Amino acid sequence: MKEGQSKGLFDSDDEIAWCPGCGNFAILTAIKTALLELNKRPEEILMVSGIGQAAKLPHYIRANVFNGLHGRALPPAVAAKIVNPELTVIVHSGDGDTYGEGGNHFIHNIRRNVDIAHFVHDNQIYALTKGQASPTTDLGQVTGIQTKGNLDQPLNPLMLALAAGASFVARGFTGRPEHLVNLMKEAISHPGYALIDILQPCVSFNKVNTHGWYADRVYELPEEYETGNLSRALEKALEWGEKIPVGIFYRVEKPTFSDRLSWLTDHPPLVDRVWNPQDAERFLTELE
Amino acid sequence: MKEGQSKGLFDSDDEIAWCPGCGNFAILTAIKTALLELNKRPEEILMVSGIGQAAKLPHYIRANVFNGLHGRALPPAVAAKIVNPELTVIVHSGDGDTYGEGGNHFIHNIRRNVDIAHFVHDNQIYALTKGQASPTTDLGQVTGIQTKGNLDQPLNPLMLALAAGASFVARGFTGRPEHLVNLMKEAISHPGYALIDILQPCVSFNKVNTHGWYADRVYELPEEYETGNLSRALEKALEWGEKIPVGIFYRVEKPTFSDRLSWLTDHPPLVDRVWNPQDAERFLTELE
Amino acid sequence: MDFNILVGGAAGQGVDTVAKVLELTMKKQGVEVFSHKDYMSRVRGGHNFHMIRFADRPIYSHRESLDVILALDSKTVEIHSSQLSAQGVLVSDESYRQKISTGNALWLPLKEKAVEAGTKLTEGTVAAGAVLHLFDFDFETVWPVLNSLFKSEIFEVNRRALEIGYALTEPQFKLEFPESQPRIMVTGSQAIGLGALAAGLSFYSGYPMTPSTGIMTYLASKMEDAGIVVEQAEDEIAAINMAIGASYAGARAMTATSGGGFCLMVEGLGLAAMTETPLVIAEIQRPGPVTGFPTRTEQADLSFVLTASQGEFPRMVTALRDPEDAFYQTFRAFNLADKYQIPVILLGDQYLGDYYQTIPPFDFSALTIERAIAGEEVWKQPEHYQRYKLTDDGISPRLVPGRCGTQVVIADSDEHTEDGHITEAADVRVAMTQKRMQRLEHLKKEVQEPWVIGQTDPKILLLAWGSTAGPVREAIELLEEDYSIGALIFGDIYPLPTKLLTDLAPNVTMLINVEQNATGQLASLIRQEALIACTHSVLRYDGRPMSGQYIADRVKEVISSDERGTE
Amino acid sequence: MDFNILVGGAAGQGVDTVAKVLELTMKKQGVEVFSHKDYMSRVRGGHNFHMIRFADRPIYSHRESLDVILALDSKTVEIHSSQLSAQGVLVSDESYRQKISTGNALWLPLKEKAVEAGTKLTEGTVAAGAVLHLFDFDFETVWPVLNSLFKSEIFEVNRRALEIGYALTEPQFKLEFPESQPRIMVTGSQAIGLGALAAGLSFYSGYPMTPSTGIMTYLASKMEDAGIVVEQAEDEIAAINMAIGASYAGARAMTATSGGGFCLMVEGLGLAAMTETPLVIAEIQRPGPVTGFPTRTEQADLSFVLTASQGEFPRMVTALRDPEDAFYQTFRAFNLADKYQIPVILLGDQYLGDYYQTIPPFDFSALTIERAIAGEEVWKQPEHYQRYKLTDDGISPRLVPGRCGTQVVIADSDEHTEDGHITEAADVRVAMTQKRMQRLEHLKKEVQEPWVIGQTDPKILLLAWGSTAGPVREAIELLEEDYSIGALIFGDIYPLPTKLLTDLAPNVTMLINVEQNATGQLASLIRQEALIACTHSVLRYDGRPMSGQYIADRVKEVISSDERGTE
Ligand SMILES: Cc1ncc(C[n+]2csc(CCOP(=O)(O)OP(=O)(O)O)c2C)c(N)n1
Ligand SMILES: Cc1ncc(C[n+]2csc(CCOP(=O)(O)OP(=O)(O)O)c2C)c(N)n1
Ligand code: SF4
Ligand code: SF4
Ligand SMILES: [Mg+2]
Ligand SMILES: [Mg+2]
Repeated sequence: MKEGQSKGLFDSDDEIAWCPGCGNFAILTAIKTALLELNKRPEEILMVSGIGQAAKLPHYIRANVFNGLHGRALPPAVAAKIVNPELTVIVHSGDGDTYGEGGNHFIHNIRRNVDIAHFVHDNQIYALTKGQASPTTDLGQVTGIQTKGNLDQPLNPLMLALAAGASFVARGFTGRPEHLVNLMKEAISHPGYALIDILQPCVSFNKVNTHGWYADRVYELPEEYETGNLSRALEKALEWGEKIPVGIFYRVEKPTFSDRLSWLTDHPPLVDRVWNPQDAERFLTELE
Repeated sequence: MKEGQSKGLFDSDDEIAWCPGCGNFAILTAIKTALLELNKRPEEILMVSGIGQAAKLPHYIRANVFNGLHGRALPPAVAAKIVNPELTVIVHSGDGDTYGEGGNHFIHNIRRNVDIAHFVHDNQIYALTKGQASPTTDLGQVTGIQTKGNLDQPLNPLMLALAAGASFVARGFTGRPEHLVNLMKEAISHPGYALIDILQPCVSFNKVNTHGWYADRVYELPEEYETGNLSRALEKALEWGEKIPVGIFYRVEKPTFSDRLSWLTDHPPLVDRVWNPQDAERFLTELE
Repeated sequence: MDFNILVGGAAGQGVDTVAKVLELTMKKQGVEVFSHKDYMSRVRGGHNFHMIRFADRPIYSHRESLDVILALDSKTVEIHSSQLSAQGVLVSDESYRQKISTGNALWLPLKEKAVEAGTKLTEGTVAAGAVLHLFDFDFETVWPVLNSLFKSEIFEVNRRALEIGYALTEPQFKLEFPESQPRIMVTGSQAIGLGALAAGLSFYSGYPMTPSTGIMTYLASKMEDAGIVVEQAEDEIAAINMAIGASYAGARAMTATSGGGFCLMVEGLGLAAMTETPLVIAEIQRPGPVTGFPTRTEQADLSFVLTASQGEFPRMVTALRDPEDAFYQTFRAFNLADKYQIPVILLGDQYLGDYYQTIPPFDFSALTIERAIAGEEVWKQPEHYQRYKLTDDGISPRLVPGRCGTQVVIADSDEHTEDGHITEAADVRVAMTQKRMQRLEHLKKEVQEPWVIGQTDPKILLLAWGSTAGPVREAIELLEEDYSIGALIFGDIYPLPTKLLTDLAPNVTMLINVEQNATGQLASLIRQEALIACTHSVLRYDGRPMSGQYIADRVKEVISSDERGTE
Repeated sequence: MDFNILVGGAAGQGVDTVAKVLELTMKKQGVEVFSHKDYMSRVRGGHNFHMIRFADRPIYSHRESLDVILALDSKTVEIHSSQLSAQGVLVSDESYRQKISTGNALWLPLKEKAVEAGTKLTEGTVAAGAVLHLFDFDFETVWPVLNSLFKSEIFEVNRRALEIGYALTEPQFKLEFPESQPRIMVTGSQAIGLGALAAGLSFYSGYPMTPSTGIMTYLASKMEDAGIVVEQAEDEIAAINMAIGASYAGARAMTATSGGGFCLMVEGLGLAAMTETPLVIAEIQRPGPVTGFPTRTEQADLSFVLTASQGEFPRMVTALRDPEDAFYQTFRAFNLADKYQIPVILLGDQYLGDYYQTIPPFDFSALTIERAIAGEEVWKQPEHYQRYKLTDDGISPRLVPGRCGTQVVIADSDEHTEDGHITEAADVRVAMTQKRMQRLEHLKKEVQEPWVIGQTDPKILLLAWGSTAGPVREAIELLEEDYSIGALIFGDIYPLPTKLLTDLAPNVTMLINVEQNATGQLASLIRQEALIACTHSVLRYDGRPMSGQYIADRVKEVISSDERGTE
């Protein structure tokens, strides 16, 4: 730990509104641990979220927070990172938030490849609104709205991320906290957009994909697994059912958004830009 | 041809507003041919589109037309099909319309798997708004807005469709009209959502991906190519550059949306539903 | 007889179930019930409560003063005991014992008895038993209620718990049973859903958003039985565009959402208008801006929905005043949407959507579906059908694709010619704009004047809209003896019906808008449409619904401050 | 001297280039220029035209009557020749020869001469030469213009074409050159872009939408030079949410769109307000509903933007009146957004965005950027920083994350406590609502009164807003001799500055709102905010901008119909 680091450094005084037993607690602990182990400080971190149970997490950690709109965590997150690359920007959002309402931002921010980490609390359900199907809910699962079972086949978030060209794609599980901490550290350190889809049991609304259900199926990708092979990653990502792999499915280095704009890398961050109105006067010339 | 079929059956009297030489003309001819060869009649067809050059196509063919909002062709199309499954529903939309503004509907309607055909006129540019990068524009391509070259890596629509679980994924090229007609016929006949991404040169705004550029690269998937293998399809879909395959990349049968709702398949279409207010009186009981 | 019970506890403690037991028991006994729920945006913990009021005459609103508090946690005791009336009784587990300032406390061994009954999970049922006995409720009516609420596995243990609880108390309040009238107990959400079903809704697409989700949940539960499609969309943009597509294809279609989701539907609203596709949209308000208070109530989206979407087009906006009104107005909305080929917006709010009220069963006999879809006389014509034909009344005969012979139906979001193709012609534009706007004139004739409550020629006139109807009615009852007072309660709100308003306003000395918002949005609309300015306002915007008493007190304040002001 | 040239042809025929040659030549000669473009939503074909007006005194609007028509196709001849003044000249290829009703026609061998010059593609340049000679323009000023417009490969052939064209005609009009003043020629889009650059904009995110795209194109061309980011978003929802994120992180951020895109930004607008994140949004109107007329003009989104988004919060809306106003108001918008931590909406339209006008160069010397970001005095405090601290003036000191020591900045879209965390407390809600709304009171003091044009105590008062400023000014000039007439032209429009209005209105006999829409949206706002009703309206909603003459004619009609009416 850095000087001034202490175990409680990232503790927030906000009261936690999650249900006892919720998988979100493990994620909260994991992210705090990861940040401590990475020697980060609260003021260096920007936590961005949308709306949902997952999206409350930023309030429960001491850090800069932008808790925006349902489905819209990514756009402000990447913009903030572009403006101030010194911030470690982390997005926490639910499966509904990310893959449902926010699906378009998901695929397009993968293309943008801004250097942020994105942790999706995937409980395969809309929890805050009390249990409707999310894009990852199993086919046929019955809910208060899917009274005849979910009619739409579930998305595979890892497949989608790989198909859209993500450079870091991983899956974690709240039941494997140490593994999750490591994934988080890797994701945060990865230059560019890094996704971890985190299997997170919701004890109140998802009675199918419970902690036990996951625990029975989850296994860690073996050491030998090569993370640089896209076809292999796609194949692995298809594995879901009896066995569910967790770990880093794919990791390569790709130029980030800012790498492509020389004046962003050569100059001080936009947040520190020094500018006078008179500096714009030169643009008059072409209008003369 | 059916009785009453004639070559001009699908001709519209609306004036065509495309540029001479535009790839869209080939698509218009192809779809008319496909419909004639499938023995369809105008009143059986519903053409749905968003906004863009591609999206004007429905006006240029005699058929039922719903020309809605930019990016929003799919939602009204699938809903109309659910309400009246007797309609042959075809969506024409641009690459910007479909993968940009409409990206979320794209991935989620693949999940829904309503029985429609979707023809994307992919000119790798926003044409109607005069030449900005679309989600499929090459990295680094310079435009009026991407003055320093396109910064965001392009999407691969076929990869995305496969990853999202589409049951029919194909690519066509306006320079291979007969091949395109065949693809269209297959797509229209496919039960469930069928995508054809059609390479369509824009002579006015895309000076990179010209007819010649495509023609030099495009080749047809060989007869032996197996369309039922997802891993194979993903691999093929990754092929882009020196050689660009066209044809059906993937085709399997999956239950459609309506297959999953017994009262849709057992009963007359919703459009013909007979209902009196008094029929709802029975729902009072549980409130008593 | 007019009693008021509060059941409070943390989310997940079973407050809902206890409340249901009480509500249903009362309803079965034939008393009138009004049950309002106050809950937080979380699934466990926090503080939630129900206020269940029951009486031998119709009840129009919740009220604050309590006769019984059933506290399942100590927070409920702390927060609410001051609301207890002098004769009131607080029922709670002995472990929460503390000093209360008014009323009497019964610190009972609820937890202990629950364990005795079989499981500590029955604490609420024990408490329910204790409360029911306070009112001397008849056991025979309680069993069927319990039976309907609990699965058979847990019915027995709850039955036991109820009996044990019952034994813990003695009757303290005297019930008077009204003459038994046929009653249903219904929320606004259910009423909207049932109104839509009655109207022949066959396609609903929506995206979950509190407090509108109740409508979707209700409809989804009837999906197979009614033979309709209820589909959860990927977002609200899809929801409204799907509904429009379904309507274009000939189904009666609807979507519902709250303010945040409506934001995303704004472009679709314009699409319905421009393509002249009938559409019903329920906007169930909650406090904003943006996420705001997800589970609370407000009436602050009126100005928004009045002018949402670019450009100019006719729309109709109807505020729903109570569950009964919600049913009939929802039904009517579908007919009007079809008749004028326009979007109709139903404005509700969390209060209206969630409270339960006993009311007479809806009368289905007089309801008639009017689709206004043209027949053979139009589509058998030899000429090509023109979807946007210019007609004298501005209404083009509507056909449904695939159901009109060899004709095709062309709908377009660009400015279009009569046959639905894109145009750039100035004269066509003018004609089409006038054609669209002309229907606003029809709507002005169609709109219903506000409800008149209290005196019909009062000196003090309250102006309200939507779900404050009930509370205002109760407020008037409370004020009527002392003041010359009346109220207009707007249901149809756009176009604004102005006849009664312009008749009454010139004769009043005080014109007070009563609204659940901070800026007085009805008052703004009235200034704009009728050039009449309210003299005073009663506004509440803390997310909690105004009760009749609250309004009466605030109106009195306004009156006295004004008298002082004019002294 | 006041001439008006129309250059018309199909899209793709080079109408733009010909117009550019003429505009720039005139500007270089020191005359005042006003050039308005009328184009269709297509890339080739159809009918597009430019109207280039030039004079020896400032010009505020286009006008309909033409001195020269340069017709590159027969459609232009058909459609426009009736607009030709009696002395006017039509220049066109001999192949389009037809009878014209007024003016003189010069049927020239333009196509033939173009081929002679080297390629038929130079037909427009030949024609430009012919037209320039009609006005006896100096060759020496034309070359540099040609040079700047054509790449070197095609410069020579165009130079030749111009010379050949020049030789085809004889001077017919007498030019008078005003005393040469420094001038820039600029569109509203450029002026907005440059105003933003001057204000220190460093992050722009947008999605292409006509007619707002010009702003983004302008800014994108300065990206590297100014060292800023201009990013095309995947949709408008992303565009506004990105801009908000950038602003939260400390950049000056902006987005622009047209009505359809604004629909998708409505929720983001509320987010900016609720999180108190400064934001500038330019909404460049085009005729709706929805897709409407993509390339034409209208002022029909005022009511929409005034109340867009659920709930209640302060916003500022400023209508841009001409390119000069656009520059200064855009600059000011950033300062106001920062000062009050609110969204500021700039309302423009296609007319304003696209016309070119010669105006004095912008004066940068007096401009000062006021960020209103708190310093060490706030963040060096030992207590935790409170983003939403309740203060006397309703403005909480703003810090930027990562730039305030060890403090953190917590922004939230739910109702929140002073430190930015989610709350459900009623009292906090009330305090936060009042804090937010309090800034509306500040804005009421901040807003600028409308421009006063014509007589300052007139009998007939015109009320207008935004881009009709110029045309109304010209109309007043045309009417002033015969009538006691003046006008108020609103720039700041919400909160509505009412001082001048309430001063003048009681003394007028006719109060006429002049608007480019069908329902009179300014008039509605004035009824609502000032309880003043306009007596008459001049409205245009066919997508074509009103000229000064058009307004003058319509006002005269109104006046005479009224006199008849009161006889
Ligand atoms: C525009 C909008 N639509 C809908 C909602 C309602 N809403 C809040 S959270 C949520 C779903 C949350 O699901 P998920 O993202 O999976 O998070 P979880 O609660 O499961 O953690 C919805 C639909 C909203 N707040 N805003
Ligand atoms: C909400 C909204 N945003 C933006 C636009 C402007 N717009 C119209 S077409 C278009 C892009 C079209 O590109 P594409 O879909 O690729 O079609 P193409 O013209 O290339 O065929 C855009 C951005 C719009 N009409 N509506
Ligand atoms: S509802 Fe589910 S996701 Fe939400 S806090 Fe409870 S257990 Fe967690
Ligand atoms: S701009 Fe491009 S896509 Fe549009 S009509 Fe012209 S060539 Fe076709
Ligand atoms: Mg979830
Ligand atoms: Mg395109």
